[in-house]
Amino acid sequence: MVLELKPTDYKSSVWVDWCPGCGNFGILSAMYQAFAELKLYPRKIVVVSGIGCSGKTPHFLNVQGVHTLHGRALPYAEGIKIANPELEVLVNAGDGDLLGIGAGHFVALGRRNIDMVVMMHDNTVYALTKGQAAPTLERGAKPKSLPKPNIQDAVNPIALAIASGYTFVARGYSGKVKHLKELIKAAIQHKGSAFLDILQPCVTYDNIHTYDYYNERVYDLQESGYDPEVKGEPEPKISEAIAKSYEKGNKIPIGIFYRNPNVPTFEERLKERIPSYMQSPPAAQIIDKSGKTVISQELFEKIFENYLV
Amino acid sequence: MVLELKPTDYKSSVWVDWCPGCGNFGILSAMYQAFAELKLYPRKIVVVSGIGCSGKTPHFLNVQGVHTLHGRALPYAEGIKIANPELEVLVNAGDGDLLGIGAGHFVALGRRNIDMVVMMHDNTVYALTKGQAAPTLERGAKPKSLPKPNIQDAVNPIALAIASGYTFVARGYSGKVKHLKELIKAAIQHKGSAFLDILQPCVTYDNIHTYDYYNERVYDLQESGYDPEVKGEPEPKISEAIAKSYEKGNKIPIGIFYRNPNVPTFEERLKERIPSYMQSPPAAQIIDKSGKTVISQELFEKIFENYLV
Amino acid sequence: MKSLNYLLGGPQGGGLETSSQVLSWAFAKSGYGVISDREYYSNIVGRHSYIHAKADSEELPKDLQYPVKLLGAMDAESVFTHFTDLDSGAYVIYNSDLNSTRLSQIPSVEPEVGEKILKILKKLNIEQDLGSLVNYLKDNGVNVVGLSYRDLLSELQKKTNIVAAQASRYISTIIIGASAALVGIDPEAVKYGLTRRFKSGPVLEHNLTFSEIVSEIVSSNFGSPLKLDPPRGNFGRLMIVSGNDIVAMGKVVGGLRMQTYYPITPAADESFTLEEHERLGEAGIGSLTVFQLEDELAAVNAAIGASLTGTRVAAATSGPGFDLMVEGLGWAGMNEAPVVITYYQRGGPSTGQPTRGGQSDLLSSVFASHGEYPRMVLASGDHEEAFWDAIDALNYAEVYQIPVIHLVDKFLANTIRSVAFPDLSKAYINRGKIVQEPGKDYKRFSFESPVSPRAFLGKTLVWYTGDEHNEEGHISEEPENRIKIMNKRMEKLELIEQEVPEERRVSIYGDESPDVVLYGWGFVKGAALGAIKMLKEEGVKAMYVHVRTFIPFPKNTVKNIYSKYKDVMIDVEHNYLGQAAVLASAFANVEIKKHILKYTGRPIYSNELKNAVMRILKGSEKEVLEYGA
Amino acid sequence: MKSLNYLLGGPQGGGLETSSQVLSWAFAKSGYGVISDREYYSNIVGRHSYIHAKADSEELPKDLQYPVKLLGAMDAESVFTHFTDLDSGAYVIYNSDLNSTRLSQIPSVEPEVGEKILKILKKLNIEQDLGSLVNYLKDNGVNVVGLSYRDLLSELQKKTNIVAAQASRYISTIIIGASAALVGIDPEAVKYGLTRRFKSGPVLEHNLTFSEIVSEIVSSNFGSPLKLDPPRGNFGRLMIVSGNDIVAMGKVVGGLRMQTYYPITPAADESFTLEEHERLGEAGIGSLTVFQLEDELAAVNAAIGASLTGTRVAAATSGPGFDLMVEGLGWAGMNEAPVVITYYQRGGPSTGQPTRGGQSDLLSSVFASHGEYPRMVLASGDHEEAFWDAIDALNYAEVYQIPVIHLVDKFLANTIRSVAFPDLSKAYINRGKIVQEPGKDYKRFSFESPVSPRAFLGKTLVWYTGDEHNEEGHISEEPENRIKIMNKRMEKLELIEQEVPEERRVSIYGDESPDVVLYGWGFVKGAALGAIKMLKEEGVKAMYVHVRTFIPFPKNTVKNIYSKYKDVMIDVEHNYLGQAAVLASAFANVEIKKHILKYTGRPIYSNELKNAVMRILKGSEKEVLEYGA
Ligand SMILES: Cc1ncc(C[n+]2csc(CCOP(=O)(O)OP(=O)(O)O)c2C)c(N)n1
Ligand SMILES: Cc1ncc(C[n+]2csc(CCOP(=O)(O)OP(=O)(O)O)c2C)c(N)n1
Ligand code: SF4
Ligand code: SF4
Ligand SMILES: [Mg+2]
Ligand SMILES: [Mg+2]
Repeated sequence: MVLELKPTDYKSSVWVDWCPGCGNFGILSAMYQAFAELKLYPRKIVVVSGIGCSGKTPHFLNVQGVHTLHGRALPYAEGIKIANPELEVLVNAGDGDLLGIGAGHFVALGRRNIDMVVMMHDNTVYALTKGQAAPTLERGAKPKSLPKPNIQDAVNPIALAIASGYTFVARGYSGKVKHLKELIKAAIQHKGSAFLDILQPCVTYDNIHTYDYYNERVYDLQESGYDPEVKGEPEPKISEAIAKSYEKGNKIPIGIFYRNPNVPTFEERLKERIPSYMQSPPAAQIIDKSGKTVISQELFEKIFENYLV
Repeated sequence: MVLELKPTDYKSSVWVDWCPGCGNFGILSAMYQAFAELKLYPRKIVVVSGIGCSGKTPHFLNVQGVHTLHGRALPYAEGIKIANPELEVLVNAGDGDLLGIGAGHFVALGRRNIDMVVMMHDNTVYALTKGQAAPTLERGAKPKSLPKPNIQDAVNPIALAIASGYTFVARGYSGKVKHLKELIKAAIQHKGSAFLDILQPCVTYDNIHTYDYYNERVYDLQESGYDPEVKGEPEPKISEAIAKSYEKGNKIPIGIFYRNPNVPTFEERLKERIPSYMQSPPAAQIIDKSGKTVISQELFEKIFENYLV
Repeated sequence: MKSLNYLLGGPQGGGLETSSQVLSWAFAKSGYGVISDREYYSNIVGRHSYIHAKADSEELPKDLQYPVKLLGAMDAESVFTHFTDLDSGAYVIYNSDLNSTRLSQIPSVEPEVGEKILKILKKLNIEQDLGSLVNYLKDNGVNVVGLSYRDLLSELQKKTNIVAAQASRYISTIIIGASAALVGIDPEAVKYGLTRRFKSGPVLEHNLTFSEIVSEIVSSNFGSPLKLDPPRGNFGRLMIVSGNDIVAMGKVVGGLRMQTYYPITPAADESFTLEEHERLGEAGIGSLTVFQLEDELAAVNAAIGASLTGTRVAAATSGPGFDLMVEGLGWAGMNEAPVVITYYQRGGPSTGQPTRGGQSDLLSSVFASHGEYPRMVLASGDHEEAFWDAIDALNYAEVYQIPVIHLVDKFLANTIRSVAFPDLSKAYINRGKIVQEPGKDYKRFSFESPVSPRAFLGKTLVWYTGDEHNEEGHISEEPENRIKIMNKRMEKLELIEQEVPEERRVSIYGDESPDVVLYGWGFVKGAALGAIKMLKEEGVKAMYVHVRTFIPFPKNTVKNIYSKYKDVMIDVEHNYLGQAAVLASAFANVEIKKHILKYTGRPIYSNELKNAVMRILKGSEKEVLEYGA
Repeated sequence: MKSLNYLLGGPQGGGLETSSQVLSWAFAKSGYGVISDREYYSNIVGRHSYIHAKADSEELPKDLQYPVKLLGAMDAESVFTHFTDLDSGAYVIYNSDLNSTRLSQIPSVEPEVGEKILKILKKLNIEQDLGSLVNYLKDNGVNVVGLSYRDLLSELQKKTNIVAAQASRYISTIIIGASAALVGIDPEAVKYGLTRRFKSGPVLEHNLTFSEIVSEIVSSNFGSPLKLDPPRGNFGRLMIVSGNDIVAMGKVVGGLRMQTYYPITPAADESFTLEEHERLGEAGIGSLTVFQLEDELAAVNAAIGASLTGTRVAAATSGPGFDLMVEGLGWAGMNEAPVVITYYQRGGPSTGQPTRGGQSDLLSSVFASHGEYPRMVLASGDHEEAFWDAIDALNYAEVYQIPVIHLVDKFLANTIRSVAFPDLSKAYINRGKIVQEPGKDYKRFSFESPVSPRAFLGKTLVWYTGDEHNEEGHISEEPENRIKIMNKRMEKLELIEQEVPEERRVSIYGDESPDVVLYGWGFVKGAALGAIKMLKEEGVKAMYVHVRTFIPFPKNTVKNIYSKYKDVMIDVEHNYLGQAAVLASAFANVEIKKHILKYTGRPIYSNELKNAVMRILKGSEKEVLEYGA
């Protein structure tokens, strides 16, 4: 049976309590549309989030939702995916969540290339705690929520993701929902860890990075002729992509910076070690027969023969 | 009075209980020599470490030592330096410590550019816990301590440091003590956060990355004519340095990849906010007069006048 | 009327706090004591938020009560949510433009809240629209001040150059003007309040004009029916402060010169207050560095690092953040590093109720981190205690060279009160055993006494390590050394037992030969003191045993009182387990069997506490309180 | 001789474990019960390490004792460190080439250890060189087996093609050969032991040859003076396992199919054992995925994530790692997510004594994480318990949908014992309330009962959040919902109280009408059982109350026994505070006043426990044990 789900079918009954005009609405719409166009079965999708305005995303989606702890969305998502690789796992997390408190997990996921999508709500602030500077805010900037100019430099999310090993790295903008939707689809279809840096105006706290600000500056990398594909070795695409990400001035590239389809996913690596991994991953296993362990006395002896006197 | 301290004067009485031949000895010697050549006063130096074989370093030095928690050397060091910017703060930490459990702090320090030196003992393993794969070990490698080939990709420490914002990024090799000593000196003299990736053979657990392995491969970046200095804007030096760090094949560059003297240190940024910060940083302040608070009734009213009815 | 309980309600982000602040300043300027508690969702804009407040002519109030005499409603949801909170003869200010608004049309109403209200409406036979509800109220003795906010705002627009889009920001001014009229506050006091809030400029001018217009309309129609008695307290100089603010003040006085934090509700505001005053008045006193880190792991460990340099330093956080600080605490304990954690409790477990209150982190803070090391745990019951405890925490940390946890909570943090100006001549600083000129034989961890001679980084060669170590701070695994240094560290607990007097650990209030004894801590204090008075009116003599330090525990007092009153002793806490009662068992071997507990995230009100005590006296063993929207 | 206590000592990384393993396998093959404990520094190569072991002809021993009858010393430090541990008539195997080695010349000796030994040498009037010490021993009834290791090794080189650089690896074989000779083990058994260790190939051949050479020399000179009585136990099939191994086995049997971890001593070896057997015998049973993460924050949260998919999952860690898991535990509690944490305690606080043992993490695990949520805490006393507890932990976690903490410790982890093969027909699996086909009305957090109907991710729409939530898993801040869901979750504790029988919570050993009652948990068990026997020989009847679950606490039993024996009840623990006694106060309101405590990082020996009990019976209130190098 082919699914015929409309974008609105992915909408839950929970009132979306983001501020009117918040950039998060664009991200949510893009997700509804991407899921519908890919005909994803809601029960196969798990949306995992951290804490923050962005962290509420799963509650607004009629798919399975796991709203975790601040900074820990990635470990939850990884545990879910490794235990059940059949699930389509997506992460929605704030810039504070992913690149501040969660930066260690962010780097680690790149080293694994687990097949999942990480969407970063890049709003330059810790929104839910009332607008402190997030790791994406430039030094010296003073959005209205800050009493004094920001004292820390911004991290470059694209460069960091590439240096960490993500094999799909892109930037979207919540003001361009259609473009963003296509990026989400491409990220889902990519085999490996995909990172989306999503520019998301916070209309309440950040009066610098507004819709106007971005509308004037963003341009489509792919339209501009940039090719993100790694063909053989990752270099020189890596440095090319990173150089792009440091592009200064009044232009902000959106689109795909880097895509490398040649790195085996973590799941494939596990399969090398455990041939049956994909057919019977941890979640699929039967561990008892009517209340008795499936490990018989004989099997136990076989598994642990090294220990028997 | 000009100090006349010899390298051995920086050696403590504690028995160095690293394995005979361990690469850590080279790092320690380079530190003794660098301190002596810079005529650093032992009481002005604080060596902060994490947990691991590398974590024991401070005990072997006759300077002030703070052996902290696994992954947390940077926050301790930052707290010390911000509270007392007169101290020369150096961090010795393992590759697991800095780029695994501590990667979040690693990224955050780059955003601050606090004036300190971070030395990473890059031995590709979690040595003190008996040789599991560290974040610096390539996928597929199987040093003798691993029962199965490594399943995670290596992170690129140089690229990660540059993407995080470190303003001095270099690689040393514990088998080339003189070269390493010069790097340490340069890192100390640099104003801002300096990162040294130090190749350090673990003779007990890693039979791949041996002295022979490195001796055959390392070459001096500066001798090869590479210029790490940022003159105006950080780009294109950033992408050039990162491209260098991805250099493949049988050559491993050592030396300085990137140096940017133009980014204000965190201390300077603090001074912008608090003009008296450098003269009277937190540690230097007098808070009582013979047991009474220095905040008089009048001063209290002045500071908190907003709250008075 | 001696005191006035009132409620202001509106959508988060809609200016409610402004209304409340202005009224508080106005009441305070007129000589009344004020208290207000803010209740809000974990949301930035749109969810229902309210302020529950009291103004008092006789004292500086510490407790809150229901029912209220006044409800100022910015929106329909506020009326639906709070009409059950109204006293007979109460006044409701509301927007009559919304009469046709139906409950089910308001998207911000949580499903559970909507169902509950609907059930009540059904039971009372009221239709779902606001107009019907208002009519019902009118018929049942409530005075309804229906105003067309739209008309008022367009009048404002006419008188000023405000554009339509900005006009809605002035709904809070309607609430101010109307409330001030009903309560009969001196217009000068209202002006003072508005000036404190808006300083100067056109926004102030518009507010002054508009609130006057509204006041006039309301007072000409309704008079000042809620006028308070003239103020009778002689309070002296006052400050109006939140719990966050007063902790910051205590820290500044106590010598704090560095604060580390990572933003978290309800702790972060304390750090902002500190940062705002980082220059310390630029009076040659120095400055205070507020350091925002990337997470709480970094915050606590950076604080400990700073402490090694001799800086008085603290980190402020809440439950989820504290969990991440646990490992660092153990390092501080092991290394005799003074550090203060100001711990703002909120509703748990996990993310829990991030903007609601609770007292459920006592056990976890008393026993946090693996292994054994000495620590102190202080808990503040009101703003005044919080101020002095903030100073004491810094002193104890240095005197004993230990981590000190200072427990406060969201109730305190977000409660704004008028409090007396502190007498700073009582603010002492004790830095403990500092060695300014360490000699050749100096040993950082000398076995000589439980508290070690402390030389700061920069003064001499010292080593620190989280590993077990010898007197010099180098790693040592030898068993005799282990016993010596472990004993040395742990004996600090005995020293603390000897040196911290019982009176510092516990305060006793109320009747000396009581019929009932309440046992509590933290924010229970205000409600307990309020309830004691009400119980007296019912002929019940009550005592309140208020625990102020859990380590060291006031063992003797608690045992003593228990031995006399065990059958009438009631544990009162904002948690499920009765955590302070568990500690009374663990540390004083007494088993307090009766409980009054509340864990809805809302504070205990003195009236509901009184009622619960009466039910316990009639035989109930346990009362779970639930009042409050 | 019924049993033999012996010690093997040498530098870390020098092959000591090999000697010990081979001897254990040889003894076991010969029908003896064996136990051995490994003591080592937090160091990779060079520091002093030793193995304290026992072989027994009558039982499968669980306790260790001093003095010993045999010391096999690989180096001079071992003789200096352990000569005081020798029984009269004991044998010392040592390297006579080192006679002129002076204590102060050995750099690996910790200063504190050196000083202690020096003091003893001085007191006994012995010079600092090894030769003098050995002569002293000879004069004092110790039999000295001095061998020139150099000569033996060069003989080995002559007989084989081993190069000089490799020869030193065979020092462990000298210890094996010499010990086997003195103890008189059947050469076939030694061969068996060596074969188990080295499988096949030249290294095995060289070992066989060399140990035979050494054995012949030693037995021709000394005979077999330490020969054990013929084995009398009928042990059935045996396994030789460490604590780490047997927990891994229990987990596999209990249905664990995913383990997350981050390396930490002494927990990591369990994960390696699991990984080694990840294919589960490739018998169509499936497989087990061991997932190493970047830290413990990731490890616990990935485990919880996996648990939502219906996987039986655990994380294994030690104190510092557990501290980082605290926040995740609260999320699991809030979300009714089953997860098991296997907690290997080591010496604390902080990094503490990373390779030494302790039981000081009880309080912190019982109260870990802010807020209130249900959990269970199990503690294993020996290898057999650890096996079954590992299975039970997985069952309880799923049956109650809670986090379960399974406490073990370094003593257990690194103690290798011969244990009976488990009867797997008793291994039950209870997966709890799983809903395979959730219908339309399915609610993950239904209020209907404390334990919710559990549908796995992939089965239906469910939501999880660490915020307080409604039956569907969506955030809710409404107070009535809060009370209902909080009560629902916390009532699991009552359910557990009802369903987990008292016998599961506590075991009683020894005399039923005792003169003295020992109260303990975890690794105290072996020593307590050993001490009971020894006390009997002294005419003292002793009982041992062994707590196996702290949540739920065996309140009734402990209260009961306390009410009868309070004056002779002694708390025995490997910590400073007497943490299990604190919990007896907190949970059962009994105040155990006498304590025998050890916190040197070394285990309690049955002989020292017996002696301490005798001192307590003579009036002492508290005994702090310190035996062991
Ligand atoms: C351990 C911990 N520390 C702090 C917090 C408080 N907190 C809640 S949301 C948030 C920041 C959110 O910022 P971001 O991740 O950028 O998400 P946004 O709200 O901007 O979408 C913080 C710090 C928390 N929940 N947990
Ligand atoms: C929170 C925590 N987790 C785990 C450990 C155990 N541990 C000790 S050292 C170490 C790894 C050290 O590796 P690395 O940082 O590379 O240092 P190296 O020993 O290689 O110098 C680990 C995981 C710990 N001490 N603390
Ligand atoms: S605070 Fe900012 S990010 Fe949060 S909902 Fe409002 S606009 Fe969006
Ligand atoms: S284990 Fe490796 S890193 Fe550690 S001391 Fe030995 S050789 Fe050096
Ligand atoms: Mg953000
Ligand atoms: Mg390493």
